[in-house]
Amino acid sequence: MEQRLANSLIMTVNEKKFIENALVSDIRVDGRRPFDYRNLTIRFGSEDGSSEVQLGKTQVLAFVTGQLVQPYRDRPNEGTFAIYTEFSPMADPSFEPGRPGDSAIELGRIVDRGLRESRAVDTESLCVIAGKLVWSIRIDLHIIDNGGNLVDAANIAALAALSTFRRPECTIGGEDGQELTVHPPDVREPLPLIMHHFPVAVTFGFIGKENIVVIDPTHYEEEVMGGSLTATLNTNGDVCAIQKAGGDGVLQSVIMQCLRIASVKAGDITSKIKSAVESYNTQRALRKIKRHNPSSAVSNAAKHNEESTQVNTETKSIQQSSDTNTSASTHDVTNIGSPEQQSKTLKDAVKPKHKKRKKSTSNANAS
Amino acid sequence: MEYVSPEGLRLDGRRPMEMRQLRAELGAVSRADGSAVFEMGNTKVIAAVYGPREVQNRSQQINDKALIRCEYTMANFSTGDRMRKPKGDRRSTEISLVIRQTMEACIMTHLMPRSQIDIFVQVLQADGGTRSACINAATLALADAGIPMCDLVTSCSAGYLNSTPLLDLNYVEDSARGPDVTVGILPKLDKVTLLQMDAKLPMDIFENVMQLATEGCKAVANYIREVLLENTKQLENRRGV
Amino acid sequence: MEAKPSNLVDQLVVPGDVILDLSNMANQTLKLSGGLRQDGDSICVMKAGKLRFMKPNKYWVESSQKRYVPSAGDNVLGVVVDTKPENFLVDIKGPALAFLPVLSFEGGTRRNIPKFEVGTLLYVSVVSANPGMNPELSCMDVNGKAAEYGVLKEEGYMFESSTGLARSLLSSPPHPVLEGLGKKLSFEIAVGINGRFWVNALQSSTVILVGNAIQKSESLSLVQQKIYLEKLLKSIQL
Amino acid sequence: MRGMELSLNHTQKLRLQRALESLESLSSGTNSNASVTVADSIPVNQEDGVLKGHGTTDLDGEVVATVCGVIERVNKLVYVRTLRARYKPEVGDIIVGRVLEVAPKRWRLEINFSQDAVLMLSSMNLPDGIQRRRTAVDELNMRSIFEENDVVSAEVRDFMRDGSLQLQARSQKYGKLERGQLLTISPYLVKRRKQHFHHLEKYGIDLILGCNGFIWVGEHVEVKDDMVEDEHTPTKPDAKSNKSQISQSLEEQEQTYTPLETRQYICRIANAIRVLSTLGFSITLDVILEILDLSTKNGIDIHEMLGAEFCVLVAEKEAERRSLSTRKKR
Repeated sequence: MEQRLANSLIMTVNEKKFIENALVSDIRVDGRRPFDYRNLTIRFGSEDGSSEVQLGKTQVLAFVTGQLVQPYRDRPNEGTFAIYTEFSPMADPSFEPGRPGDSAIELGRIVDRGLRESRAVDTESLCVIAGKLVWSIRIDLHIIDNGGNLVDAANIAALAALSTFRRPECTIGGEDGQELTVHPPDVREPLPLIMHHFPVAVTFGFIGKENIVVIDPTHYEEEVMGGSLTATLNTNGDVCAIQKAGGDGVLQSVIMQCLRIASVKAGDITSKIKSAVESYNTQRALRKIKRHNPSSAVSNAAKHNEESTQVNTETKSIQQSSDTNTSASTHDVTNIGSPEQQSKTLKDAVKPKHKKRKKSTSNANAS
Repeated sequence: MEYVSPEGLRLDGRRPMEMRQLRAELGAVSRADGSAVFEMGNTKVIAAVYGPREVQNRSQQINDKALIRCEYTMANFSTGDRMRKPKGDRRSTEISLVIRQTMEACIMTHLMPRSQIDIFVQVLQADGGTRSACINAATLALADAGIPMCDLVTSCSAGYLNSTPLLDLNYVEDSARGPDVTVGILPKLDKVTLLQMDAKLPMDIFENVMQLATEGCKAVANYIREVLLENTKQLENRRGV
Repeated sequence: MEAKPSNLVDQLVVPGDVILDLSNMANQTLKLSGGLRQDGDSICVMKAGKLRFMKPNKYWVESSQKRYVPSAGDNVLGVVVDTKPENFLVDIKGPALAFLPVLSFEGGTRRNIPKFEVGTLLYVSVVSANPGMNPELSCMDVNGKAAEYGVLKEEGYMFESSTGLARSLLSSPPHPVLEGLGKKLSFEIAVGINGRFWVNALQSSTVILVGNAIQKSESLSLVQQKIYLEKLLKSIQL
Repeated sequence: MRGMELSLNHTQKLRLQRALESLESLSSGTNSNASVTVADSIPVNQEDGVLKGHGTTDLDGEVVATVCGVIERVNKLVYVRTLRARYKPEVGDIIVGRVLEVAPKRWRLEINFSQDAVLMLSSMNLPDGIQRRRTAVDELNMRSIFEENDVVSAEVRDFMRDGSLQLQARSQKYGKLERGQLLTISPYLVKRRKQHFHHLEKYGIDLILGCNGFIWVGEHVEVKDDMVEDEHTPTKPDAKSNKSQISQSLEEQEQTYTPLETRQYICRIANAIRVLSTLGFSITLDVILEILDLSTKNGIDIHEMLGAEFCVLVAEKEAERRSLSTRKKR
C-alpha cells in the first residue's frame, strides 16, 4: 500500500483545479498556450540508426537494427518490421519493472500502427531472396525520462532513427543464384531504408468538464485529463492512424479540428526531423572522408587485407544455413573501429557466434 | 480485388452503407451479475460482468471510485486458422485496455467507491468488427448487471475500399489492408469516446468514413435500447406486484 | 579554552573531507548535524554541500537536493495521500510518509475530525523525525493554536523545487527574484522547506509567471538573477 | 428467454407463452410507460422542483436514467427502481450472509453487495446472551461462534464513515444457520416486508427471505434461552465428561439429526424457490407455499420440480393467481 502511494504521482487538489482554471484563460502551467508544442530536440548517436529525442522533459531513445531472417509465409517478399518498447522504472517510478505494462503496449501499438499500416517504410525493398531471406527491421524504443506525451516523442525518435539507419548491401551470386554476400560497409556503402512518407503522431489531451483541448500534454496534464487523442498524419494531409481509446467523449467537430491542427504540427515536426537528418548526413559524410585518411589506415593495412580476403571466402550457400539463424548486427557493421572488432562483426553478419567454429570446419571439409 | 461490384453490391451482398444483421441476447451467463451475447452477422461475442464487488487485490483499491478491469480473449476456434494463441499478446492487451477505458468513460464509478467491476469479453466467432461487437456486448452486460452508467456506448466500424466508404466491414474486407475506422459513441450525448483508425486516408474522406461509422453506431444504439427496454418490461411484468 | 571553528566553515565540502581532528583538540563538546559523522578521531563529511557552523559548537552540511530529510521544527508543505482512523498519511517528499494525527488541530477532538480528500495541500510543521519511524506532523504551533498551519486554499498552484531553493526563498536577505516580483505583482506564496512552494494570485497568468521565474532563478547566479528579473518585469509591462 | 435452459416440447412452449402473455397483459395496464433504459430521459415537471433519486442523473437540465428499471415517483422524488442488480442495503434490512473471513474483532460477510459487510464482535450477542464487555478471550474464541463459510443471518446496522457496511446480530433470532440450504436469487425478487423470518410449523421448517437475495431454508430451530440453561449447569468436571462421552455423542446425534421428511420438505421448498426465480416471479411466502401445494397435489417428485412440465405449471398457476387477485380488487 505505502509502496504504491510512494510510486504513484499524487496531484494536489490545487494543482488539478489550477490546470483547469488556467486553461479557461488560455494558459498552461509551463507558460504555453493550448496549441503550443514543447521544445523539440533531435540528436543522433555516433552510429547509424540511433536517435535521441527530447520533448520538453520527455526523453526517448530509439535504436534501429536489422537482421536477416526468413519472411512470414503469407508475405514472402516483404521485409519484417517490429517495434519494441522498454519502459524502465528509471523514467518514472510508476512504471513497473518486468513485464511491459498497458501503457507500454499501447504506445508500441500506436507507433507500430502509424508506421506499419500506412506503409511508411518500403518493406518490399528489404527482400533479399523471396521466401528465403529478408531484412527484419527492429526498432527499440527506450523511455529515458517521462515528462508526458511519450507517444509523440517515441514516434519522432522512431522516424529519426529509421531515416538514418543503413543496412549493409547484399548481393546474390553463385551458380544457382542462391549464394549470398553481405558486403561490409567499407567495401560497399550501406544502403538507407526507403521511406515513403513520414507519419507524425500528434497527441491532444481533453481537460476538464468542457473538454478543453491541449496539444502535447505534460505528465501533470496527463494525470488530469479525461481523455486523449493521438492522430498520426503526414505532410500530404493523409491521416495514417488515430487512437482515442475511450475516455471522455468529444464532439466530432472537435476531432476534425484536432486533425487540422495536427496536420500543421506534423508539417513542422517533419521539417525538423528532415533538417536534423540532413545535418547528420553531412556530418557523416565528413567523418567518412576522415576515415579514409591514409595515416590511420596504414597500421591496419596488412590485417585489413587479410580481412577482406576472408570476407570474400566467407560467402556461403543459403541451403547450408537455412537451419541456422542468419543474423547481421548492423550497428556493429557500420562501426568502423578496430580491425579485431571488424573481423568479429563480419563473421557475425553471416552466422551466429556459437556456430562460427563448426561452420568453418564444415566449410573446410566441403572444400 | 473488387470489393464493390459495379452494381454497388459488396462481397456478401450488402450495399455499401448497410449493416449486418444484429442480434443480442441478455443473461447468457447465469453466474454473472450481467451478461450478454452480441452478434453482428457472423461475428459473435459474449460478455460477462461481475460486480461491483469487493476489490480482490487490496492494493489496487481506489478510495473514491470503482476499479474497472477488463479481459478480452479470442477463442482459439474463433478464426479460420485454428492456432493456439498465446494469452495476453499485445493485440489483446491493447483491446482490453481500449474496452476498459471506453467503458470507464460511461460507468459512474464514483457511485461505487472501493469496489471492483470485472468485464470479460470473449470472441466466439470472428468475422471482422470484433472490437465493436465487444464494446456493444459489454454495454449490454453492464446494463444487465444494473450498473449505473451516464450513457450507453455503442460501436461500429467503417472502411474505405474501391473508393467507396463501407459500413461494418467483415473479415474479408477487413483483411484487405485498407483503412479501417472503428468509432464508439455515447449516443445520448452525441460524443465520440472511441476512435481508432489504421492505414492511410485523406482527411476529407476520413471525415466521411467517420460520419458513416457514427451513423452505424446510432443504429446499433437504437437496437440495443430496444433490447434493453424489452428486457426491462419483461422482468417487471413477470415479477408481478 | 575556546577552540577555533574548522577552517572549512562556509566552504564546499565533499564526502570524505575531514573537517576537524579531535586528537589535537582539548576536551570539548561538539554537536554534529546532517551530513557529518565521527570516524575515530576525525569528523568526516558524508554528503556534498556547504559546511555550516553555529556558535558555540554546532556543525552541519547544507546541500540542495530533491528529496527532503525530515527534521523536527521544519515547516513543510504536505500532500494528503490517505486517511487512516488515527492518522492522515501525508507526503512531505521525505523517505517515508509522515503521520498527521487526526487530533492535532486547534481544538481537535474525536467529534470534529476534519475531512481531507486525497490530494489536499497542507501547511504543517514537523513535530518529530526519528530514523526508523514515520515522521509526525502537526497543524498547531507550540501553544496549540492553528497559527498559519492547515489547509491551503483550493486555488493556486504548487510548484516543486529543490530544498536549496526553498531555503533561499525563506532566507534573509530575501530572494532577489521573489522580492523583485513582489514589488510589481500581487500574489501569495507559501514555502515549505521540503522543496515545495505554493503560489496564488488573482490571475492564473501571474501564478504561472511567478512560479516559473522562481524555478528558473535557481540555476542563475546573483547577477544573472538581477538581469533576468529586469527583463521579466519589462516584458510584463509591455 | 433469460435463464431458461429447459428443453420444452411444443405444447409446453405454447402453454408457457400463453401464461406469460397473460401475466404481461395483467401488469401492462398498471405501468407500461414507466420502464426506462440507460440514458432515457425521464419526463418531469421542472417547475415543481424535482428531487433526483437513485438511478438518475442530470444532463443539461434533463433528468436521465442511469440504469434500466422502472420510474417511481414519491411526491417530488423521482428515482429509477432497478431490477437486476446487486443488493442495495438499507438500514434495518434483514439479510443472510456467508462468512468469508475472521478478522480482528470482526467477521467479513459476503452479502451480494458491492463490498463485503462487516459484523463486529461488539455488535452481536455472544452465545451466553448477556450484554457484556468483549474480552480478549472472546476475541480468541471468535471461530467458535462463526467460522469461514458459515451462513449467518443478521440485520443491516449502518454505514461506517469510510463507506463500509456494518451489520448487527443483537438478538437471539439472528446468528448461525445450520441444517438447511442457502439459495441465492436476484434481490429484486425479494420485497421488503415486516416479516422475513417464517416458521412453517406444518413442515417444521424455518424460511428466511434475506433482503439481499440470499434465502435460507432449514430445519426449524427453537429460539431458546440458551444461557439460562448454561448458567444452571456449570462446566462439568473432566472425569465426568469423559464418562458421559458416549452418551453425549448420542445426544449430539439426536440433536443434529434431521428427519427425512423434514429434509424432503427443505428440498421441496428450495426447488419451489428455484423455479420461481428462474421464471422471474417475485418470491413471497404465500407464493412459495402455493407452489409447494401444487407440487404435492400433482404428486410431483422433488427432482421433477426443476423440469419443464412443472415450470409451465407454475407459470400457469401464477397467471391464474394474479388474474384472480386483480379481479378481486375490481
